[in-house]
Amino acid sequence: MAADVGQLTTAVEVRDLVRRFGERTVLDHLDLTIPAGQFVALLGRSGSGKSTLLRALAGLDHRADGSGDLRVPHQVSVAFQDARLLPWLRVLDNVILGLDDERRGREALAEVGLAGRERAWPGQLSGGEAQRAALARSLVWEPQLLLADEPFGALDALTRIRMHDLLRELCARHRPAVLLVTHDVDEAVLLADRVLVLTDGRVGVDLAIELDAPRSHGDPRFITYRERLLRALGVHPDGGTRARP
Amino acid sequence: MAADVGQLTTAVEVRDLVRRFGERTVLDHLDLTIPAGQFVALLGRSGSGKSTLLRALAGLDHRADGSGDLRVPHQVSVAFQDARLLPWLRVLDNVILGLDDERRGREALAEVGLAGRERAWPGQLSGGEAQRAALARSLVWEPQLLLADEPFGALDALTRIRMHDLLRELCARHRPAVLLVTHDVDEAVLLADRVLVLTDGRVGVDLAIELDAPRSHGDPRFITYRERLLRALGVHPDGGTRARP
Amino acid sequence: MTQVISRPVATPAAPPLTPAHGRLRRLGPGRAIPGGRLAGPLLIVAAWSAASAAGVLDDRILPAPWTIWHTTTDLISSGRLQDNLLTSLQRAGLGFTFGLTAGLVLALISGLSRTGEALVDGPVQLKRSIPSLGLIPLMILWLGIGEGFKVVIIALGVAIPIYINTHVSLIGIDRRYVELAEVLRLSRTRFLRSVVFPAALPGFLTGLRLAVTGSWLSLVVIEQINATSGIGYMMYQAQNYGQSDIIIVGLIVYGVFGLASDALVRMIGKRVLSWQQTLGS
Amino acid sequence: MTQVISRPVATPAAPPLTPAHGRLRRLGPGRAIPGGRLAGPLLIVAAWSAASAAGVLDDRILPAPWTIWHTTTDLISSGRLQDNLLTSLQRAGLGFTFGLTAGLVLALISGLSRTGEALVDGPVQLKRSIPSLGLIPLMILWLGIGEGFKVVIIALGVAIPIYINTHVSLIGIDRRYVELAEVLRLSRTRFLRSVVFPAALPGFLTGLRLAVTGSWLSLVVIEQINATSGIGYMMYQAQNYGQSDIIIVGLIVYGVFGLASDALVRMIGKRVLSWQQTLGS
Amino acid sequence: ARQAEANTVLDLTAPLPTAVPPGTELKISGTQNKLGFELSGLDRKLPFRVPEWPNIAAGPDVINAFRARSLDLAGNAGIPPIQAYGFQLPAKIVAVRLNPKPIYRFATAPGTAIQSVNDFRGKKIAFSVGQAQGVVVLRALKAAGIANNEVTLVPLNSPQFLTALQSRQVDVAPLGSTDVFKYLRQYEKDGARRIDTDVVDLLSILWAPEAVLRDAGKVAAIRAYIPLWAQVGVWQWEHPDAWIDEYYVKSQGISRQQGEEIVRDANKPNYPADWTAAIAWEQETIDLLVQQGFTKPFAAGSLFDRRFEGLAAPAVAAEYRGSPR
Ligand SMILES: Nc1ncnc2c1ncn2[C@@H]1O[C@H](COP(=O)(O)OP(=O)(O)OP(=O)(O)O)[C@@H](O)[C@H]1O
Ligand SMILES: Nc1ncnc2c1ncn2[C@@H]1O[C@H](COP(=O)(O)OP(=O)(O)OP(=O)(O)O)[C@@H](O)[C@H]1O
Ligand SMILES: [Mg+2]
Ligand SMILES: [Mg+2]
Repeated sequence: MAADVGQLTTAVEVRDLVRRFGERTVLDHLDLTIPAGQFVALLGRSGSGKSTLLRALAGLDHRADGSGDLRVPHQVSVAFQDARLLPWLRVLDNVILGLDDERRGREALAEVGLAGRERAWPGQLSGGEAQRAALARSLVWEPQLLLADEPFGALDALTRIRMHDLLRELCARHRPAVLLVTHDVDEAVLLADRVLVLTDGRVGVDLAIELDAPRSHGDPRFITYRERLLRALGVHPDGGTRARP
Repeated sequence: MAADVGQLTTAVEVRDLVRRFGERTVLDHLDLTIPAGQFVALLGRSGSGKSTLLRALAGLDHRADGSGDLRVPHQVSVAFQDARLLPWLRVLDNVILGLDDERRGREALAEVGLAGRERAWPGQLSGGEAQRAALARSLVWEPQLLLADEPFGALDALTRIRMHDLLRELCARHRPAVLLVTHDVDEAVLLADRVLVLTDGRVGVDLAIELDAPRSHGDPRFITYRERLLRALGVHPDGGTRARP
Repeated sequence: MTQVISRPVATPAAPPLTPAHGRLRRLGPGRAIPGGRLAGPLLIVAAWSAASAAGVLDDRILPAPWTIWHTTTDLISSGRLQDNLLTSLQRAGLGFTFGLTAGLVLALISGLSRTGEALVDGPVQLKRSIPSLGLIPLMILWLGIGEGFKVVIIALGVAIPIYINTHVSLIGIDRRYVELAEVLRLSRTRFLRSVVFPAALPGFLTGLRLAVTGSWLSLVVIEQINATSGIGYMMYQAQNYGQSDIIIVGLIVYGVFGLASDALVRMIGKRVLSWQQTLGS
Repeated sequence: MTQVISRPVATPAAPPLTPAHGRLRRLGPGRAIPGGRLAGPLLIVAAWSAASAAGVLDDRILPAPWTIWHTTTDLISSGRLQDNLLTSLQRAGLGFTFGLTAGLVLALISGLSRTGEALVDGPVQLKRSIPSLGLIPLMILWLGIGEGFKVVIIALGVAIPIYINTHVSLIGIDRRYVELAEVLRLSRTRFLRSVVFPAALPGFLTGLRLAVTGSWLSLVVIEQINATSGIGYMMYQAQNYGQSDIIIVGLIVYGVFGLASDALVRMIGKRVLSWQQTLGS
Repeated sequence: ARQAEANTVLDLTAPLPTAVPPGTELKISGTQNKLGFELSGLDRKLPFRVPEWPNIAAGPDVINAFRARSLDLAGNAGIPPIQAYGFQLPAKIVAVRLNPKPIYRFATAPGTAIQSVNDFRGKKIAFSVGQAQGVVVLRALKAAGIANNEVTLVPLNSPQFLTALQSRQVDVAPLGSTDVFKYLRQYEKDGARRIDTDVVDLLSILWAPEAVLRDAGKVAAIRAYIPLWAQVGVWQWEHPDAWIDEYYVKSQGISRQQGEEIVRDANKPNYPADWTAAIAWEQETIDLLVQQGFTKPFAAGSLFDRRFEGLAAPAVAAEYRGSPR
């Protein structure tokens, strides 16, 4: 089927979301709408509340102090910031936990470059391998909304590129809405339809990235986007080493 | 005292290091010498054995199967790939564990941007905050050798730049030898005197970075270094998105 | 949005939205019901009262709660209950203190060194598989029939669950934390204080819970031998004279003290484990 | 190296190098000594033999090992030991099975729902703080003095440590894993099977270790009541007729079975917990 | 205790020394005993010190305490010395008191038709191995000419007898006087019955381990103690009210009425000048136990130290020296 832009509906609706930890208000009347199928990258300073927002969208903050109205699709996948593999299940069993489709699990593991490690214990994986296994677990589900909290943080450049490709393919195939937390501005511009920067508990910057595929770092529009975002994050984007906000 | 280059001695000596897990040989007769005071960045594919090497240098692989001769200075600090904060100690107590210098601990926490979080439990920190607390813990010791395993992986651009500055200041003050694992090639070229790439269980690339401070991403030599390293990591360095090794 | 066009295949799913918090089934047990733990015992007392009042329960077998209440007030006004309770409390307290110390020290020796384990663990396992009935003659032989012997028997009963639970927690400490302690070059005492103790604390507390009631239970046996006061003695005497109501008062005292001391240990546990993020917290 | 010059202040430290593996003090206990756990009991037997041979130990108080050996072979050749052992094993096994089931089920009810906790936890705590001596009359009234009564008393003793240790592990499960199960929308059974059980397994196994010996210990009391065979019966009779060597044979049987069943549970634990990276592994 | 050990070693057949050396101590069992001495004022006549009166009654506990040297002299029924013999703890009986009136009665479960011992055939009888109650059962069956295999002996501990009757797990059980009265008050209306037999538990004895009997000082002390012990027994008999108030009500915490019942049912003191009957009785007990196959046969005479035979009887009035049975 060809994409029909007019048919786009909403995948995420957040109204007036407030989350507090003790006296600190981490999310402060945040509003956010993500159309179905949109790939959104979420940037923000460390501690700005990105994970808190993702956890709220995942419906995981039973205990949190706050308010707001959150609407999400039924089938949501979450890749946590920590890999969160169950240490007592072998890698494959972790990946297919709750799905029980071994073939699909093996495929997913192969896709993230862990073919042959199916029977390893999570404790025997390197940092990046664990992160990839967790990514595989969130991808086997073919979700309507994928919430990924820095899923590439511990990956080397090449593996990261491969994971980008994998994610792109997945998006092409199933068109989930994606909310991807990342610290890598290039990565955000490279992958996303839209980049958000979380500042002071709200969406401070909301930038649609209008670049054609394949995107290239060298593209002048790419560099413009990149610089705008870096500036929003408080970094002087000339590549200098001593940026002071 | 002025630096006397002729006086440089050795901080790390590794001869013929072999480490195996089951049938897989992760480090395969690796040799490495790091002079005192040198800042070395270690790159390598995910699962290539970077953490294994660091653990060996830290003297932590009692149980590992392998051989080799490792020599390190007496005072070694380690920042683990996982933050590894003790969940039952408050952040400050984690930082000064074994040192018991509260003033120094508060200073270090302030330096990594965690002033005011001294009494938080590790479980209440965000991913990047925990990583910074762990970094603070490794820095309070003024080590002769600092082994840091992706200490900036979970940090946003600005915080990362600040941590770079912090590390540079520390190096200027105490001149420790540093072995920093990172996945960010730019970061490696920006910070290190020398960059290593681990391939097939050995040091595949050993590149001295001869750039003056302050280093800039725009410097053509910087770009050359960057491209060499990316190529060594199997990435086509034109910034294209679909690099295939 | 132009980039959407660049995506080849499917239409984006058009899902019906649900509130985020309602989408998940809660798998944890939810918030604690305050004072809920008392519901069970209160129900039991209610059932007992009802059965007695309805005459279903034969008074000769289990006297009604009010009869027991009467006996209790009698025992209190004559001072007998308090006197016996005080003696028992002292014995249990003393035995508990020694047993706690012994169990902890042995668990540390055996949990932190392989030689210690070889020497300590076997005999402790042996001890705990031998019924105290078999040990009493030896204990009397070595310690006489005075207070010493009683305190030691209580202490032995206390030491076992402390030992087992603490030892298991010790050898169950996550290796990553031990590595951290090693690279920080913690001294052995510091390692114990900052890593081993806190990490083994939950297990130790479970042992403690088993131990506090354990110290009470030993009294029943111990206070039959050369005792002239104590709750166990009171019950033994009542048995000799067929005073089943006094026996039941004794059992209730056991129950109340058991629940109270357990609640105390739990409370302490809640406080010292406040860092824990668990299913039950 | 030019970049060194750009660093302003100190000279690099010129440290004497040490071998990496020797730099750290090992804080963990090191590798397990194979069979080391037997060292303690063997030492005890050795000391016992030595003291008997040297005449330090009064034979009337503690007969020499060879005397005991002799009694044991006598008991075996007459078939008495095996018969009694078999009966006891059956009783202990049956009681153990029921107790295990009850303890587990109760722990699950109480660990996974707050209502369950309110109803179950209090009565269990109450039960465990009441001496079985006090419960025996009630049990006899309800269950008679046949096998049923014996099995129930054993089962009650077994259920307690299973309950406590399992329940504590259940409510101690890391909340992060529960969250994972929630976002994966695991069914409740799946949640139990893949998250709750494995996470609570170490605690359950500790409870199991306390329980297996517990089931044996109950026999001493139980087999005094309407029993005509069993290890406890054999010892009780020996006590009444002054046969101290038979009592010691009984104690040794307890010891051997205690050590063996404990070793078995440990072995199972090692296997099923092979994923654990702990201090002791 | 250590000082006493340093005293002169005495042969077990040597004539009893009369002089109690100063500083001699004797640990004697029983708070009941202690109270009797205090109330009667006879404690002032004791020519030695009693450092403690350990409250130990059960046979096995006494044996353990003897071994541990925590106890020098104990009062028990006839069975514990036989058990001690089996445990290779050499001990001797040094004083005898006879209880010619039965202490234990049989009680029947509610709703059984048992009228006399003769009806025991085919019934379930509570039986405590190695306790006085057990021997009473064996003797009663023997007296009625019932073989052991004609009844079901249900092995129980005496504390469970009452419960076993209430729950009808046994048809008959021997109960002590306190239990019998209480049980009948509660269950007579349901058809429970009391069956008196003339089977008695004849012996109350004082006994001491041989180690104590080799200590000249302690032997002299025991020698001095026995007449006073007999007199205390008589005093209790003659002062029932004081005894009920001070012992049963104040010390044991039971009602005055129950205390009266117990005292009314008690045996009149009876200290035989001649132990022949007592020895014969003990021999019968041994034989009954041998018959069950657990004790090797031995002569009861070896359990008695007859040097003490003539001490108790002369110390009391003639009516308390009555002949056995
Ligand atoms: N359970 C908690 N109790 C108290 N404070 C908390 C808790 N969880 C998070 N916080 C605080 O809330 C703030 C936001 O946390 P969050 O994890 O959302 O940050 P983040 O944007 O994901 O940061 P990072 O990039 O470092 O992961 C942080 O300052 C953190 O310390
Ligand atoms: N305990 C272990 N048992 C078995 N294999 C292990 C164990 N620890 C590490 N490995 C394997 O050894 C290889 C090297 O691991 P190491 O952690 O050194 O990788 P790394 O270079 O640090 O990777 P990353 O960048 O992902 O952290 C990996 O393939 C890993 O799976
Ligand atoms: Mg985060
Ligand atoms: Mg690594």
